[in-house]
Amino acid sequence: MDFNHTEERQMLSDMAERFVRENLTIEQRHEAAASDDGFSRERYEQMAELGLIGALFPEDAGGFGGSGFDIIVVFEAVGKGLLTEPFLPSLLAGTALARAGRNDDVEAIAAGGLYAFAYGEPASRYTLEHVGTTATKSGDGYTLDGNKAVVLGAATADHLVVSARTSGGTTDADGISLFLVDAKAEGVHIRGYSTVDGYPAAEIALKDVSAELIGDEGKGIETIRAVTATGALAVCAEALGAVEVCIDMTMDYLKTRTQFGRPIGMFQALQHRMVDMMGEREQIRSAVINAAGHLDGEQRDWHVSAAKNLVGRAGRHIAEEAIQMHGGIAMTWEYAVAHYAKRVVMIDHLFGDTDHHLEQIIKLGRAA
Amino acid sequence: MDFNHTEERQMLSDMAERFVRENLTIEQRHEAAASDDGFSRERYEQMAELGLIGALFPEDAGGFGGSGFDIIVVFEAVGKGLLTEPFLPSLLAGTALARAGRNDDVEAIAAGGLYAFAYGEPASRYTLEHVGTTATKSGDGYTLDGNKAVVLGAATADHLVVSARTSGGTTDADGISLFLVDAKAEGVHIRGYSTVDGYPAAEIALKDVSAELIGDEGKGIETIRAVTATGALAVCAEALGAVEVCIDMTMDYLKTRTQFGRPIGMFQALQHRMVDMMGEREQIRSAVINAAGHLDGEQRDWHVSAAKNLVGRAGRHIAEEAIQMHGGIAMTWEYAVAHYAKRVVMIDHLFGDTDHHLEQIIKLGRAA
Amino acid sequence: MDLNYSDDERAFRDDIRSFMETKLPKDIAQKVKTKKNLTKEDYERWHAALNEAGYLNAHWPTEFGGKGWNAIQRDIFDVELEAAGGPRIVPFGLNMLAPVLQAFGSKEQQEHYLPRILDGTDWWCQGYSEPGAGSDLASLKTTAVLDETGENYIVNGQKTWTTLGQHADWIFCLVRTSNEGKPQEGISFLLIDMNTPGVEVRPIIMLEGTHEVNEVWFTDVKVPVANRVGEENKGWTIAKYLLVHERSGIACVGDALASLDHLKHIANDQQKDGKSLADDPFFAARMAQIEVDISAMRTTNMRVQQAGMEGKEIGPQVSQLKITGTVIRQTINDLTRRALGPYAMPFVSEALEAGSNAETFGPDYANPLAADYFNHRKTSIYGGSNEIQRNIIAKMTMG
Amino acid sequence: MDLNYSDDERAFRDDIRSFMETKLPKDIAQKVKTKKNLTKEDYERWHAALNEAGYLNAHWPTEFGGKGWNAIQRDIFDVELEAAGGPRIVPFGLNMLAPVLQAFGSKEQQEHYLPRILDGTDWWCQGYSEPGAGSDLASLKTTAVLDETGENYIVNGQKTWTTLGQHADWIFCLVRTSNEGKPQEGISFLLIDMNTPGVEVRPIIMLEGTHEVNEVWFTDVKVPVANRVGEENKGWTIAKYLLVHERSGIACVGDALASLDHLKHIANDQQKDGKSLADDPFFAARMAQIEVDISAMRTTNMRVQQAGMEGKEIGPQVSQLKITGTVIRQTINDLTRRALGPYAMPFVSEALEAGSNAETFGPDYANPLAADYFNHRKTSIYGGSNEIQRNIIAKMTMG
Repeated sequence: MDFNHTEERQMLSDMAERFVRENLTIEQRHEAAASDDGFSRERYEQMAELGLIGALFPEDAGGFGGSGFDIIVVFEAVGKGLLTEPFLPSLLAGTALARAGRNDDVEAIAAGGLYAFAYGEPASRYTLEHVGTTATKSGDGYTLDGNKAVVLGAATADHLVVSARTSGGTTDADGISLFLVDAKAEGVHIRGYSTVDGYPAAEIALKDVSAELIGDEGKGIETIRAVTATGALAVCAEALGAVEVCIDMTMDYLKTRTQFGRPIGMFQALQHRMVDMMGEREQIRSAVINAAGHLDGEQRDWHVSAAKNLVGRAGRHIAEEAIQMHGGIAMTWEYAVAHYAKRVVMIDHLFGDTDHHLEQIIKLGRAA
Repeated sequence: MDFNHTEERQMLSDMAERFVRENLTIEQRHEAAASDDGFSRERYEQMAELGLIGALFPEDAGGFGGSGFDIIVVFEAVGKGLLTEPFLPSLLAGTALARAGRNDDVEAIAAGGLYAFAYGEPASRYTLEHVGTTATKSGDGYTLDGNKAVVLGAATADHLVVSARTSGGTTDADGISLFLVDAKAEGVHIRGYSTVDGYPAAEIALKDVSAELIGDEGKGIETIRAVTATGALAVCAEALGAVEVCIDMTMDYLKTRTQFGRPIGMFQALQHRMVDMMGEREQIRSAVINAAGHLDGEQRDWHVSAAKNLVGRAGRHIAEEAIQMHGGIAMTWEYAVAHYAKRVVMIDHLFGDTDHHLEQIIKLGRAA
Repeated sequence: MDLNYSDDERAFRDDIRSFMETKLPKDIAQKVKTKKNLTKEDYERWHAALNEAGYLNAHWPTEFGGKGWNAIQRDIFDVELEAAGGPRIVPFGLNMLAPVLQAFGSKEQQEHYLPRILDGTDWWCQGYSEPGAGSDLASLKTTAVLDETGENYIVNGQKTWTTLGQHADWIFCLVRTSNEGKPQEGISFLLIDMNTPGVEVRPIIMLEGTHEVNEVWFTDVKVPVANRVGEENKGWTIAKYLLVHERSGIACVGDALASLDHLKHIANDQQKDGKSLADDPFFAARMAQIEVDISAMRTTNMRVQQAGMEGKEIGPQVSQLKITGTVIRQTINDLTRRALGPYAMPFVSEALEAGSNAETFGPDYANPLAADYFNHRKTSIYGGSNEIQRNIIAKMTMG
Repeated sequence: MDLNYSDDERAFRDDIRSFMETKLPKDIAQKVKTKKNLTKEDYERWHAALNEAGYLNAHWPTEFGGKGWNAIQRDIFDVELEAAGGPRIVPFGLNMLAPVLQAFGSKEQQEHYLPRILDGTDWWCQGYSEPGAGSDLASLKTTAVLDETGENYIVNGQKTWTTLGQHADWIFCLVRTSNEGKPQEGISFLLIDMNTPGVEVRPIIMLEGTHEVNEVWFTDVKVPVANRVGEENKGWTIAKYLLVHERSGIACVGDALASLDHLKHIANDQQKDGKSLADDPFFAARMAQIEVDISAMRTTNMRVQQAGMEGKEIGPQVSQLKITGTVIRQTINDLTRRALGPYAMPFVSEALEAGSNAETFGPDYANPLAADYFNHRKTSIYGGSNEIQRNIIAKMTMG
């Protein structure tokens, strides 16, 4: 056991954080988020060139990293920069493609190619097994029909990895398959929008869309579980990065904002609440490390759910306290802390929320 | 609607509180609790003479009060004095007997007679319908067999009101009947003890005990529900009284205890926590008023469960904070606040705890 | 004590209810229920309807046309208004300036301004906070200096967090007229016509993208001395008066109850693993617990208001109600956001504008709710943050 | 980073495990698991067993016979010890005085006292707190004045909260040797033989009725100057050193894990409406959440300890771990009490004495658990209350 990063990974971490620190301001981030794409293609390409995308995937699949620890150092930096560039869609799609042995696609993603992973549906909430989209065999391919909901990065993606049912009922674990779809293909209707925290997502309607099966037919659920667990780990690390900024900004504000003739940081009630926030941050960091270390192990689901549950609880508390301790200024668009707080809170809606993962932990405990 | 007490009730309240304030010290309370009886018969008789027991029962049943508001003013005083005298057992047994039209018994209780209400069993936890004790008809009476658990005031009671099953399975709502039993009768084995907060209770084993049916055979559950709802209201009011003392003592301590050259009450972190405790106290007071006002109405169960749930949450928080803000001194037997805190916390184990009542509220909401 | 409505109270509730059914414009109620932005014209129509029925100034002292409602009636009005989807009365003129004029204003000021507040001629906003003076209001720096004629103040400085200032004709301000003595001792209370040269309103965009508050800048703004309320340098007394003045609405009980109803509606509609989210034990528990808290708060609020009307000192309890009320409503906003699951994420801000036909995503109720959660973080900050309220309570109770 | 045990670490864990299986007296483990009071003799037998294996002073610096364990090994030892029902090592001599002697003691003091600590000849207790000096330790008033010979201090005053002082042969004390300058500057560190005339131990009964702490009174107690550790008036440096010194046990991870296991056992055994309490969604949620917190804390603790051993400044994190650890364990105590339902109420304190055959009521595990919940409220108060820890962290991080 060891809690220090390897030299290589420390370099990866330093590079990612330096890029974020030196290459964008919060205004540039907002500008990118407000653009038609919802992110900066140029910035994303630069980061791909630095190897920050390839680091998310294992070597044997066309990347040069892919461990839980590689993923968290990259996403912690993504969180510190509130980057809206499609790291998460790429991680999800790439992880699915890597498991299917589609190394060409993984390499394309590592090089900055735009893919999205469409697994959720309007009625599925956080239930992975809920897949109503159908895939019917036609010739040597398949035809997809159905709707996909809140698909991150779909509006700009060239390729979509889509879950669809080749057999079974809408909520059966068996009978789900994964398909590669050309985003420009006939019958693909994508309605893009921005999330409340500024990230590009879309609703997708599929009508008689021809698609290519990837992985084993009917066995897609295992990949979906692995992909969403990886995504959950990534957003937990992203939340950690955002939480660190919330705390640092609040700390600075407490030291500089004066009321009643002294810095508000000298008021003990705020000091003690600040201390509790720092304690929660360390707990989040540990939970993220635990989940990263078990991403490829038998206890993956327990530790990922534990991290997501703890991030959901502690992250929201830190975000709300960061706003409250700032006061009015944090309620304004122009002040950065509000956007970090929004991201931390909204991450609870990705890959299952606080209660969903508490439920998973209970189920796993019963099984054990 | 009106939130002021009537003149009569205000007098009852003043009398009860004055008695507690002027007639016992915490040492005398401990002395009574540590005695064989677990309370002071003399003090209980004095309070009965003042009419504080009779005030718990309606006039048509042999008392001269009996509304929810009569009950809470008496029990708030009981809480302020941490009285171990058998107010609660008397309220429970008397309420059951009043519903059965046994006015002579109610009058005996109002006069200071000692009765206990035995409804819980070793396996029943907080489930009122769980009654395994059996009653079999024999001649013009019944014979009881079974075990009763944590029966308040049983060791000193002359008469027991006992729930037993005349039909149905162990957890059926129907088939439960109530019986009056002579505590000295053959086959009644009572093992008395003190609770962790100092109140006398007992385990009861019943073997071929002859008993007299009170109320309708098989229809006892409604009375048990009414009696335990009344008991829950009473202990919520008792908790309110104890919580008020916890807060007053903590407030005094904050004003007088000096560390680092000033009263610790000048430290803002403690001030703000104290403020939150006072806010919770007012919420408890309101919940108790609501439950009292609905004790005889259709919304009884919702408001009683609401009060018990809120007392469980806020009461425990206040009790723990009272200890924490005092520091070491509050961890000692000789300092009174510890005993008030213990009572507030242990009340959660009477008539259903915080989670039990939250569950009831959810069920009632679904039903509504 | 008695928790049952008297016949009179029941009749009163029925009156209010039928008023809401007949006089509250349906389109406005619809906007409120779907959380669309209200226009100035919406507020004006609603205030006019309330005024016609004498409800607009019901909370005023009877000698100024108020209805002398007791705590129970005020609770009923608040709850029925919110349940019907009535917009809350814009408080700046009616419940903030009016009481000040009634207590400190000259006969002329009362006769001139009060009718115009009632009939909507003047839309008022508040000029208290400044960038450097938030919690520490007394440190405000906006200056008012008498000109050579002695008939006008020349006002310079900046106010902030001015809610709905973009609609306002007038602003009431705390300004510094002296630097002698304690900061509190040099403050005066001025009424300023927003159309005076030198007054500039700049929007502040909230964290979720909406525009409801503003900065108001004053550059050599000429204000007649006649527009000062009360004595010069005695403005702090007025500010304090307002802080402890009639606050029967401070806990926002009606809003909490209406928000809880909305949450229940959503939880019933949302499906989780084939059953309604309202049947999920964790979510049901969160909803049940907040319902318990609201039920207690409603009684606390009525108890405190009744005590206040009987002349008892209720300062600490009122501050406490502000804390309890905001904590409860923020919890409901949080649960409402959570209830949406993934569909809390899409946000189309144009769709908040009434009449907009911008497409939204997910269930029809979803679009505004995450933004609403973030927006309502303000409630524990404005009007004296919960920290300031705790300081006030501590000062009053612990010396 | 790597969360997998190396072969060495696995082997180490197996060694510790087999030690616990073979060398931990079964009767003592049984008492710990049933929460009976341990006698002095129990502690002595256990310490002897640990000492024989070299574990008693494993945490000492290697030059004093310590094992130089890393953070992972310390975690393993802690967790295995608690899982097996081993009593925690009584810290006063071994983990409090010993490090002080090793850092500040004279060669003579080290050679005399350290072996006697190890072999159990001397049982030590701590004399820091005073009735008027709790959080504000530096305000202590117990005086030590040199007698005419200059060879002895005459000690007068009172110490309190002296844990297990009733068993102790010796007490190490902070005493005031000067009133010059800041209060911190007049404090010295003395070793006092409890058998010296004028030393009196009076029991303090805890809120739930047990006796584990004491008052220690000093009346003209003669203490050789040779019993002073470090320079006169430099005792505060020692106290501070101890505060930030090796605290790998501060989060009590092993205790938390063992307590959670016990809770799970009880929740599985308790029946609620025909199913196990562990299957009740609310209770299961409470248990799952605390398990999540413990899992994170265990990693936080190892991270912090590893950083500390690499020479990084970990003061704030150590204080934080004290807070997190106590909050978690108090939550487990609370859940354990709740799990019992009505049978949390009966309490027969005599039954806490090993060998007592006093009858208890309810399930066999129930009797001590409510008392245990109340008793453990102390953990957030002693050893620097959580408030003091927050002050320390704030000072170190916010300046």
